[in-house]
Amino acid sequence: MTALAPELAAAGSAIACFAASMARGPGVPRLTARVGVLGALVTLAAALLALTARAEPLAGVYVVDALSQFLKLGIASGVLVAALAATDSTSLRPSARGDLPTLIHLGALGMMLLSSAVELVTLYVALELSAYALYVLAALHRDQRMGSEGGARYLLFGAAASATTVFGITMLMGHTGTTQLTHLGTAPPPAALLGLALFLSGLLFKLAVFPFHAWAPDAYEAAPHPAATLIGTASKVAAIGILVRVLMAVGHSQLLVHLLLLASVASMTVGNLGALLQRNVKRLLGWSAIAHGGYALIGLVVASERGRAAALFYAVVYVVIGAGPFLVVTALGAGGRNPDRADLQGLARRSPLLAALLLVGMFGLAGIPPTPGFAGKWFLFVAAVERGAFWLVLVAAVNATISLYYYLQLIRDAWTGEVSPDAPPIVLTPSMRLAAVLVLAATALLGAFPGPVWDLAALAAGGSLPQ
Amino acid sequence: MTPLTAFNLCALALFCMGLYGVLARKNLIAMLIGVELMLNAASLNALAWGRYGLVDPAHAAVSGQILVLFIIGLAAAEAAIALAIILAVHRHRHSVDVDDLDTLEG
Amino acid sequence: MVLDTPTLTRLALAALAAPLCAFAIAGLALRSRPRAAAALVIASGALTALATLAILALADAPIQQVWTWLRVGDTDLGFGVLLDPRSRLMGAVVGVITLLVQIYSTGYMAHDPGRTRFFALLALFEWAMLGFAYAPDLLQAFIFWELVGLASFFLIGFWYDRPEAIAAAKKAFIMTRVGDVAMLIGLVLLFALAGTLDIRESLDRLHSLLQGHGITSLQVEVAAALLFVGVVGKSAQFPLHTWLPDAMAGPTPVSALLHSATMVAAGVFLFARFEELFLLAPLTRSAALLLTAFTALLAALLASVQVDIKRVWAWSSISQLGTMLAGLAAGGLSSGLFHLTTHAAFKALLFLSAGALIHHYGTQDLRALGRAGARRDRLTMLGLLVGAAALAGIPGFAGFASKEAVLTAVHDVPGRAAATGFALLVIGAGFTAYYVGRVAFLLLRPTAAEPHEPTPPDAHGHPPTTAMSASILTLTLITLALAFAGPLVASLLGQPLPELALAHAVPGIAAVALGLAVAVFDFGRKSSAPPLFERVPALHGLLLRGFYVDAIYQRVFVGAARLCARALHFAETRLLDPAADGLARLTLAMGEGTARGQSGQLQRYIGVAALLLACVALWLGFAE
Amino acid sequence: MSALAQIPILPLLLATPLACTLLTLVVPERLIKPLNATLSALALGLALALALGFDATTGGYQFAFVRPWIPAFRIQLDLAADGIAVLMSLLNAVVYFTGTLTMWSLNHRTREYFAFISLLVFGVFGVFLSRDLFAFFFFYEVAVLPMYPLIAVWGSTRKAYAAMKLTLYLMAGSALLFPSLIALYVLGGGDTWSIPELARRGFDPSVQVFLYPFLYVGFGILAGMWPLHGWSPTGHVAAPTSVSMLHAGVLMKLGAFGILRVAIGILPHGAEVWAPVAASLATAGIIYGAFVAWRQTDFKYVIGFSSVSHMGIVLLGLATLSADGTRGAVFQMFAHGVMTALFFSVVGFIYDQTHDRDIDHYGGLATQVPVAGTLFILAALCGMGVPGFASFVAEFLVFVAALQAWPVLGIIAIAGLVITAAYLLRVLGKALFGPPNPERAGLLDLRPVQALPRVILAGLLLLFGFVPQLALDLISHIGAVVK
Repeated sequence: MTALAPELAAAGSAIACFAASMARGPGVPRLTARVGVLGALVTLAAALLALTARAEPLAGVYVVDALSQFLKLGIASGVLVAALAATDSTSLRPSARGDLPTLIHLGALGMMLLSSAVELVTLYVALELSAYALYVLAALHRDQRMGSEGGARYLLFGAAASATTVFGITMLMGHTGTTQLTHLGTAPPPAALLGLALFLSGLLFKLAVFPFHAWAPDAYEAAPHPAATLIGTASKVAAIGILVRVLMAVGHSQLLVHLLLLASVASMTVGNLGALLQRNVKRLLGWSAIAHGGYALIGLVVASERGRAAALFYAVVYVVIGAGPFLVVTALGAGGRNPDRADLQGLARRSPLLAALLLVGMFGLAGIPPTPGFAGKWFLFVAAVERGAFWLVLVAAVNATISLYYYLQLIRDAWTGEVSPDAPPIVLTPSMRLAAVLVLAATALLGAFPGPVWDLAALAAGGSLPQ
Repeated sequence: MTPLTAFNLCALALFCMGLYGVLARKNLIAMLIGVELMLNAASLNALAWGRYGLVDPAHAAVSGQILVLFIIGLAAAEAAIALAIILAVHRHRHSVDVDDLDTLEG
Repeated sequence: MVLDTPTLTRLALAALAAPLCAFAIAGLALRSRPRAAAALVIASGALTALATLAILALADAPIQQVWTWLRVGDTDLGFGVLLDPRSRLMGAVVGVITLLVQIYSTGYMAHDPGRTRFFALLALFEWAMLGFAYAPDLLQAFIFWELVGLASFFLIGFWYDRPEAIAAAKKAFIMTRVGDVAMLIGLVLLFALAGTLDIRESLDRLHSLLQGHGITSLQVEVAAALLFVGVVGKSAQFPLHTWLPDAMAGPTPVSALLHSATMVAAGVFLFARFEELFLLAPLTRSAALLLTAFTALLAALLASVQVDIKRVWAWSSISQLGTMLAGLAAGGLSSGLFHLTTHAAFKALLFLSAGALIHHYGTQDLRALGRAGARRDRLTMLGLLVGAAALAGIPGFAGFASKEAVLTAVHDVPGRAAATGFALLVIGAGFTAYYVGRVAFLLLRPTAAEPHEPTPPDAHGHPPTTAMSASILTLTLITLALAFAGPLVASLLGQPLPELALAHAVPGIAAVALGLAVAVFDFGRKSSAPPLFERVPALHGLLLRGFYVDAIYQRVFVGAARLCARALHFAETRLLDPAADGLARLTLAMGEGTARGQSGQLQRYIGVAALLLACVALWLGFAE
Repeated sequence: MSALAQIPILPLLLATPLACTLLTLVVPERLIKPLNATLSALALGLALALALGFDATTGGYQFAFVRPWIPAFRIQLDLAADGIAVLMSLLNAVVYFTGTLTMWSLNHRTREYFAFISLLVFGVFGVFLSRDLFAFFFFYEVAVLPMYPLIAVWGSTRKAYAAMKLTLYLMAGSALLFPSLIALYVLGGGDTWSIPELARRGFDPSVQVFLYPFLYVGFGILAGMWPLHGWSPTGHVAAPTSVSMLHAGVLMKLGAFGILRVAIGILPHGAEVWAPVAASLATAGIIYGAFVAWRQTDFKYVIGFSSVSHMGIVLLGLATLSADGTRGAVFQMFAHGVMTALFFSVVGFIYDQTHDRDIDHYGGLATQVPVAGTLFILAALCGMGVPGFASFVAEFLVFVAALQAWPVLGIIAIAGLVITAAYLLRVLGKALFGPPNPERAGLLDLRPVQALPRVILAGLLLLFGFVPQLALDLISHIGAVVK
């Protein structure tokens, strides 16, 4: 049972949250949120507990290996942050607040299943499970124009992508005669390669990389803040994880390397350029997420074990450094409003904790030491240069420089601006406080001592598929 | 032309039609139908491969037919969510035209 | 009596240490106690003067003592003293003149609020000049050479709240620095050629290397030429001469020091120090001779029309420095240094007495001074006249002997360059006599009133104090005595002064006589006829403006530098900076484009993705 | 000495500013400044102990402190100091301490300010003391980034623009460094980040020629290399006093240090091939900076461009690849650091009173504020390379080496001395001398407490001017890259 503890914990949490939201009374949203946090803690504990578990239940369609358990740890961390953010009472209308934790945990369950799936149909189901939860989460502001709009766009784009994926699955299946990832073989026929490309499009959509990136800014903006937190953190881990698993199985054919290289370079460039002039903080984070997807792809482009490990490491790092800004947004965006840069003005005076969180997060996203963003980039780049991808690293580093422009502007807003007199005082729930402190501590620890987590990532990337 | 190829081509055509529907139709519902067509193309493909293809039960945990079942189930769930969201869109704009989704940009 | 080496070394070190200590203590600790500062500085000056005199008198064989100052890799950069005849002579000149100027300054600067600083700087000046004179090492020489320039910068700009003083100080510093740059390059070249920083050793090595064909004569010529450019800058020779007349903006005692024993003398001494090098570089030597002789004439001409007494003396300094350098360039080491010595005395005397007059009458205008009754200051006028006679080269006075020695030395050199130089020098001597006479007559026989000159800054309306008079008197006596010091200097330096053959002396004496006669004719009688140069107004104007050399420099060099600065500033603000900003703006524009591409139209998003996927499919098809 | 060897002095030195950052965040408001003064004094003491304890006769890396950091990548926290590092650490400590004292009057967000400053200093120490390439770059970026908030929040004139410009320039340099540093690791065998070890292993000539420009330009931007110097004057101008001091005084040295330690140290052949270009750029910087400084009307812009010019001398010295040139360059790094710190501290003092830095708006400062004026004059004299000041010997060594390596460039560079004198004398003539400006009659002079840090800096200039051996001993083991 230990092997499946995280999944069970996530499922249990989802059910518990759902049950709690069924209750009646004014305290229900709070209760649900607390159950959600509790569930997230349990899930995280379960993920930690099951970290070393190894199993192959369900007749070979599902594995519990180093990779999956590493991913689940990352997902559980992201879920915890999202659940903590979900305790913020102002971010969503009360009637929907009960749904929020439920859906978060449901999505987490989907992501966890995704990270363990080694068979195409299982994988498809898990992908859809996590996606549906996210679609609903993105549209949870259905009382607002943009809520339903963002949800609709996300969903339709996602549905088209998943239809493409499943079409690709059928082609793969037909041409290789198997749905087991490990049996796909590293030298599939060209028609199967097309199937593979179509199949990957769904995964790339999940990671929001070019050319499947366009939903990200809209969905980030439309989604309630805790939901955006989940999309922006845990979901990335799952997406990178499954890409790692698939690529490990099918090998890196020249075609894939080229496609991923283009996607990587285009994503980081488009993402950073798109973010440059954003004034809405969440949109900005959405664009920047596209760029970070591009960075993470570097690890997959270079097709080495160390590259995959670097991508996985970066995914987890991204949870830590990406969480901070979302927490800030959650705290600032009362009533589900999306804070823009003007709302950040004078943040350092209004709430030093949030300002510090923002600063650390921005430095982290920009890859500045001593945040783990630096180590994350460095490892990716080492893996890339090891395979001769000098120019790719140069492009990525130049992109990181460009990204500094908008990250630093947020910092400047927070640190220099004058507090507008009508700005309401910032009240942080204890959970939010806890989340902020946790994120800061994790950033500092992971930034100063990336070694242990890297070891896990390296283990995860080390050919964990049953051959 | 073997039946397999015929089915494959048919599925491909269906897929393209669905994609065209997604790209060209302005009505959200119609776009959703386009997606369903794409899914059906996948189903057709899977069935064809399952019937005529080489999918070896010894190596494949599931066959094409089983995949189709999953596709159908998931498509239904997807349609439910989609319709709910489209309904929400309609409630705000009294329109389900995709071009009216114009709040979020930039 | 001859002192032993350790004693002499200690004396030299004491002579060096005393002014430095005085400078540090006066500058740091005695800021609010000017009398104590003056006393301290004068005490140190007296100590130094005694020490240098003792070194001059009581030594025989050259002494060189070097301590390692710093070690860079395998090269030792030393600090030490070299006491050979040249440096002993120079040191004594510096010590004595500085002491007298310091004593004089107690009177002259008695009312200046900044006199602590003044005395401290005088001590610094002395230290720098002495350190240069005693330097055994190229780097040390350069260091103190620079310090001499620095000290004169602060002294020329002593009244730093006056724009013209600051301008003059800046000009002096920057123009001499032009020479310094050449000199630094020359020193490095010399070091590279000889492989040592030790001056005497490097000269020896150069000699043997040149004979052994280890180096080419061209390299030696270049090194010598570069050093000579340094000399030109420091000693205010054409074409780097224009800073010296402006340096008058400093207090008069400073001028006295600057023009006699320090600063400008440093250039001459550098030439003397590297005499052996210049002997190996005949081309440079000829060029130097011509240039300096030309400077001597040019400056004498310019001195002839000045109405500001300090300016007259300033131009005369340039002229006399040219004469000394011509002598040195002609190989007359003792002639040149003898002239340096006598000039130091009489030029200091001339400036100090001029200062006494300025101090008393509040004007620097010769004519105004004369009308104000300068002739009534007997002692001052006596000093001035003795100095003037020496400057003019009237037989029996100090300048005569030394100048004739120089002229003879030049004459003895074969070749047309030397002949031309000789002619230039002789004509220069004539004009020297002319302007000296002019000054004397204008002061002694005042002309009718003319528009009043503005009051100079350092006028106090006091007759000279005892200290001032004592200094003047002492210098008068020294000047008179130096007329007979030629043989002593020659024996000290080990190179006899050239025989004073009548044939060589005649042109010089004749020129002086002619110059004096014209001066008498122009100024010595009651006549309304305009003097020599004023009869040709164009020439007069040209001379008054120094042949527009300064203006041309302002236009050409300063202008070019300014233009350059402006161009580069333009490049910075209009090209480089905008290029960087433009790159940033371009990126931002691309960002705007990207964001605008995010049109909000879902079908376009999907379309792009589908299109690219179709491309991949096509590509795969073709690959197959 | 033996007792000293027992103390892990390098970790302590590194930990002091870090501890300062953390403590500053938590101590009560009124204790912030005393805390920072104490800890910066402690850092200075440790740096002095380091300099005294360093055995200059043997040279090499000493006080090594090695701990594994990220074992999977063989990254170590490998602290060790050679003579250059000791000298630079001393410079950093001096500027840190004096800079802290000059900011005693700060009362705007003191806590954050000092936290950022000490973080910056922490990074700088880390760069100087790290032998591991990863750690080197890690600390390098730690040192650079606090500049952004420090300028953007506490700066003046166009601070947002300046801060952004500075950061983007420097990070663009880092972008060049990222792939190149990693390439060094990968091509060096992929099993060590140790700089001396990589240098010992040597690299293929073609690799060296390819990688060297990346490293040179990457570090060169921070060193104010022409024509990529644009960030530096703007940044200097906008930064608050102690940030300007650290920035021009120490931070720019990181770039030169990186060039010396990493670029030249690991890729000597590349350095040799590219030396003509490097030397030309450096010379261009010397002349260009001097000329542009001549045209400036803002005190800080003058100093800013003079830094470009003076750092050009450093880069020229490095480009000679000779022992003397390198020694001169390192010494010039120290001398220039102290000198600019002094410049900025005095200008900052005046600016704090008047909020005006236009040279033309001042006159006769030497009369109005004699102590501050004298200190400024001393700094200017050092800038002109007058003997008796630290920069003289440094520049002399560089020029001698340059004349031997690149005679024409050397001559041009030496000619730059004239322009240097011109622009510094212009400032002195306009603002320090001349008739006092009556509008500025109310200017207060430095009180003894305020004068202390500045006098320390001026004293160092003179001390190292008269006894340059103090510094040269430390760096006497620098050898020529190209014999």
